[in-house]
Amino acid sequence: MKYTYYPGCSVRATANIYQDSIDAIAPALGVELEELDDWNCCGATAYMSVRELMSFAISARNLALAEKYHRDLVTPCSACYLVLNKTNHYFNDYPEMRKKLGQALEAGGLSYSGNINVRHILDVVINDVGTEKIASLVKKKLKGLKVAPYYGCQIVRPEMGFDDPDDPKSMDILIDALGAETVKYSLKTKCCGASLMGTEEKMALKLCRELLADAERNGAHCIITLCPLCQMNLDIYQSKVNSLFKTKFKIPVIYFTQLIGLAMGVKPEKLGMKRLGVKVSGEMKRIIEGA
Amino acid sequence: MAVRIGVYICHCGTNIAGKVDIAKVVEFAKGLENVSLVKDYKFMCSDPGQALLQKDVEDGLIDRVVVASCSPLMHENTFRKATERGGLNPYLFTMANIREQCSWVHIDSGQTTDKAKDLIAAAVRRAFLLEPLTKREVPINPRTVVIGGGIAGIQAALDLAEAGKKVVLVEREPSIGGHMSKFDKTFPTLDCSACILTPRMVSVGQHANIELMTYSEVEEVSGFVGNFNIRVRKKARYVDSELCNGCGACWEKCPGTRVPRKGNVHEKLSLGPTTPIYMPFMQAVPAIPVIDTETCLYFKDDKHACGLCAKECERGAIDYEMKDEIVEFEVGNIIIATGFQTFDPSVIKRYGYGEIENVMTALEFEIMNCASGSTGGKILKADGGVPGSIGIIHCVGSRDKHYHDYCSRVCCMYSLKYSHLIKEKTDAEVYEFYIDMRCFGKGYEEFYDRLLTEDVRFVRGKVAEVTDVPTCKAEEGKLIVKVEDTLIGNVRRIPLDMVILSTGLEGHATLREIAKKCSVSVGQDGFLIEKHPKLGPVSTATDGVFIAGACQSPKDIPDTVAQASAASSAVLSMITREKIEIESATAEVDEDKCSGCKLCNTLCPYLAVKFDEEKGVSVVNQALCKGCGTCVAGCPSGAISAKHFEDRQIFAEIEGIFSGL
Amino acid sequence: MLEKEVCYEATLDLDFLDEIYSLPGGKEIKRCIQCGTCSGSCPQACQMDHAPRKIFSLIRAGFRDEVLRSNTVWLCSSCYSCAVRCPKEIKITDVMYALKRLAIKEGKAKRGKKATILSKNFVGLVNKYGRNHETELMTRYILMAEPFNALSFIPQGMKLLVNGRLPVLPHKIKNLDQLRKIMTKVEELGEI
Amino acid sequence: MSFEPKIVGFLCNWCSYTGADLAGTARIKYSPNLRSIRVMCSGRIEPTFILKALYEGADGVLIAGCHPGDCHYQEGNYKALRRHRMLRMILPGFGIEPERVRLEWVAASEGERFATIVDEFTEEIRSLGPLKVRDSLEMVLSEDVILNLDTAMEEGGDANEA
Repeated sequence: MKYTYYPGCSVRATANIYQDSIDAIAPALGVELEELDDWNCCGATAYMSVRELMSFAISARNLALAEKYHRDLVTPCSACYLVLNKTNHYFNDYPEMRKKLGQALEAGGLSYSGNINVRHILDVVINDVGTEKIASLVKKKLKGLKVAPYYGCQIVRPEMGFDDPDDPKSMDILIDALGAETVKYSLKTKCCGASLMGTEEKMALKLCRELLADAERNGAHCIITLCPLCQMNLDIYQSKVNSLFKTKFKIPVIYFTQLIGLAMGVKPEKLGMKRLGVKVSGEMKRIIEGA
Repeated sequence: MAVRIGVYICHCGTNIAGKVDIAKVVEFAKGLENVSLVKDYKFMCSDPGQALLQKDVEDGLIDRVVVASCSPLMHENTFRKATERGGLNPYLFTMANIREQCSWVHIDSGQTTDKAKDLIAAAVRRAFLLEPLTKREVPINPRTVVIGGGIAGIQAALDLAEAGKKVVLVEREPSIGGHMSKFDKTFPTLDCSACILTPRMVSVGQHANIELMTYSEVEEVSGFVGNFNIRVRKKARYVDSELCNGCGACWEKCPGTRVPRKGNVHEKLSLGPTTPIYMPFMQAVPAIPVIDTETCLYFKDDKHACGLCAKECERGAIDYEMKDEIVEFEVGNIIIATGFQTFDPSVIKRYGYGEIENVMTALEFEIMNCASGSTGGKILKADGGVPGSIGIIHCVGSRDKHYHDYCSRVCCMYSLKYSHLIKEKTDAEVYEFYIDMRCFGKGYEEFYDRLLTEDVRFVRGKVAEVTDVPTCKAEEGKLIVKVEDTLIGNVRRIPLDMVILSTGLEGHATLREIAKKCSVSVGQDGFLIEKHPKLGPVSTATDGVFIAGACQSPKDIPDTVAQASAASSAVLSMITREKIEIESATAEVDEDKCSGCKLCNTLCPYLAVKFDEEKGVSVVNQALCKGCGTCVAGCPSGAISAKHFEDRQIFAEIEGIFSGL
Repeated sequence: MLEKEVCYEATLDLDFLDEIYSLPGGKEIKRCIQCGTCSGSCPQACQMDHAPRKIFSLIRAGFRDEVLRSNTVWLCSSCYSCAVRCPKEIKITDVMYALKRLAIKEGKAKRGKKATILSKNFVGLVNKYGRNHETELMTRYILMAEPFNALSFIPQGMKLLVNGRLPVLPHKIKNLDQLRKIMTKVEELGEI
Repeated sequence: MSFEPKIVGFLCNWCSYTGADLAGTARIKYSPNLRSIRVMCSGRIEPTFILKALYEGADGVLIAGCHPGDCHYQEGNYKALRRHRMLRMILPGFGIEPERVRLEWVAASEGERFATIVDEFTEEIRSLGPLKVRDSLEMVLSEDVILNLDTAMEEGGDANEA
């Protein structure tokens, strides 16, 4: 299975461990990711607040470039996934928007038909690779590892996703397939506040606290996520949550691709596990290192 | 021969047995006087339960039956029938309610058991004194009278007529059509009211099975189910309906005015001609004018100088000497479909209706919108100008303890319709002031959704007042609506050119009168009371009297038509069975004891007790008597007895309750 | 404006609803039935001057200034919970973006000052490199928006740095020229 | 043992008896002191029924009918109201507190109200204590007197109304 790959800026920077884990497992899953040549920033949420058309135009360049590959465009970043999809949607639904975007692309010698299918890598893993295949690749028993699946906002909302917006299940069944245990996680789609971390930090930290507390309450050893922003928020800012709210959270927040890698027996170093903000310890460490 | 009573105690699964010690109660019942057998069973109402009782009766073991189980309202009929199947008169059965009023409502099982014993003892004593009653049947006259010629009456009459049954349709106004004939469009489909109504009106006018009496009122109703006698007053139209061909020459030349002009417009909006001789509206059925004697110059002047219409009428149909006519006829069933009237908002002083110009009622606005109305369908201010902004105030007279508690059900929808019409016809800004949007019917919410996108300004809040006193320049010469926008939480003052009051619906002024004539009750809300709020929506407590449309509660057209068809099918079912069984538990006068004081004559709500001048005693008409017992309780001579609820039976019950003491 | 005891229609902008309605994403806004699903679903509603539902009623009534000056839009975390649940399928999050842009344009984005700085820095970086450079973005933003608070950001930055997650050098796309042409064209065309 | 009042209820078939049934269907709990007798209409209830109940051992009597205007038989409940007023006037003559006889309107939909009324009335009778002067009623319950009494009620009621 071959896809055009759009990593996004974060995955090449603060979320480089996400990229490491994807690289480590993709061949075994039979997923070939050909990077979109010379991709640029997706336009991102922050852009949207200032310039709408500009945001869509920047985004549209990527879509126009991707069209030459005649394949689905896959991204691991939820924010990129949302923005690229939204661009598609506005391009196709609003004639005026389509016209202006067309003119802007033309200025750069590009054109876009509006037909690129943008997908998230979780979608590919669950629906193209399939849990059966994944289960067959499991070499290391993760029995007893309690995992909270955290989906966040942007892959399930606003309704362009591949899963139920209120109760997505993709990662739940993935965890089962990997032999670990899915804990009940009611807040699985509640916002972590990542987009507010820069501007309204306290409020963002409050949202993080709720998510961490719910995971802890349900006995999770770790949280898995699929978005660079969520991961950074919950991982890197966990100590700040602790100091602000006098809590003692110590919950590793890892990418679902890292969890797949662990189950497949890939060395933790190769998955970027050593570069987490909150290190693996206690029961989780015992389970991962044992067996 | 001694009376032998059989007592059957039902467990009702654990419903009774869980709280009442059945064994103890059985023991207790066995010890009661005249009880010859006591049985208990899991479910007495089940087939085997009924068979148990039936067989004991068949075998001649008992001649009175007491079942202690649920409420008689639940299964009295079931066990009466079982008793009857066993070969015993069904009135020799009685019930003790040890479920709804015993096992289900008390906590302590000891006390529940004691109460069950007392109730059974009471029932046993009552059973001892029960007497067989005979079933009575009366034939049903296949003709029906429908009172009210609005859409409800029209529908009911047509249904019956189409089924081949004779119908007399009595309408108070000069034409049938009711309120619906005054509407321009109907919500939510916006189909033209006249287009869908007129063909039906015409059918009524032409149908061989329908006798139409317009400009007529029911004076008296006597008789009973299957055999009612109706007396109708046909008011004088002063136009001979046989001769008139509806040409209109009379009103065209009429010099008088029924609705005076005021400035550029008429004082009151009118659909038909504004002359004293007029047709209420152009599609009127029958298409025959009437003369309003209050304003007609001929009648106002003693010398009868005018007479112009008579001169103009080629067919000589005008008859100034015409008199009211009384008609009597017999029917088997009655359908009341007298409809509604709209609430008079002038009592709400703060809305300024009648005081401030350009504050109008919904019905006035309705007529203004009609192409055949006095403004030709144009939306105009009192000065003839075009309004630039219009406010619609919901719930006027509804949902308010001062006026009517209830929701009138149609105002939200017709208000939305108005908004649409205004937007369609003018460039005016439209404000809807609502408390809740109640769009419950088919296609209604969708209509609301549509209106939301038609740039109507929805403000949630009940308008506090409408005033013409400005507090700033922009308000000068305007009507100002003061309202709290409850969704925002602050008070707004909104200057407008016109205000429409979405007045609620109420029972017609004559409803109480007609209800009394037909022995139907009027509820606290001013509407007729149906037999059962859920399961008997078209029948009433009086057999043979049915109700349809807005006389029962505020209703929109679809619901009205549905109820009208339901009423006509209920009537058809009566007619088809040809005979009807009537109440056996009636009152009876012991002529020997009657002193002839006539007190009972005045007590009876059904006029069933009449004085027999020859014998000098009062007599109960068994067909009319409903068995309420009011006359029995009132008789100073103790001459009237209530069958099945005789004094001695009730005394016995009381004694039974205390027999265990 | 809301402090006033009585609100006069003349003080309101009666075209505000239509203005928002005409924007892409604003199309369903008139269908709002004020049910409050949005406010109930919003993780930030309690912190807002006006929860989303009320923003929509204010827009409808024409309280333009009140809406644009409120902190509501700046607290929106773009989680889209309101948007997916809205029974009338109003693109609430997109309306929030539209309001943000409008507020910035009219200089009413007081609460959004930081967000504006962040956004502008971000835009600047994309113009410069074609991609975001998170290290530079954070540094610039902190120095501009939170100069007195800069120290408090150090622990998080260090955490990323020591774990090799904060690249020092930016990546520049090859055909930056093409991207700039597109962006220049957008400037020419103007926003919708 | 504490005093448990015995109360007899006369309930009209259409509203109050149905209301009492509804209390049952809704499983609303109320005090078990009431024993009900069903009549078709509250207008059927004769003053002597009440006196009879008191004589036989009731400490209180509850009469319940349809709300004014809702009577199944149009106005039987008004008749009941009139008789009730008269009866309350003569009860003290027998040494009986008029509070022992209560008239209430209970609609078919008012199960909860019915239960509340029974509870309240039971407590009121409990505080009044057992009815002690039953014997005074013996002579009025002879047939002749009953008739005179009922006549007085009816005519007095009329006078009262006027």
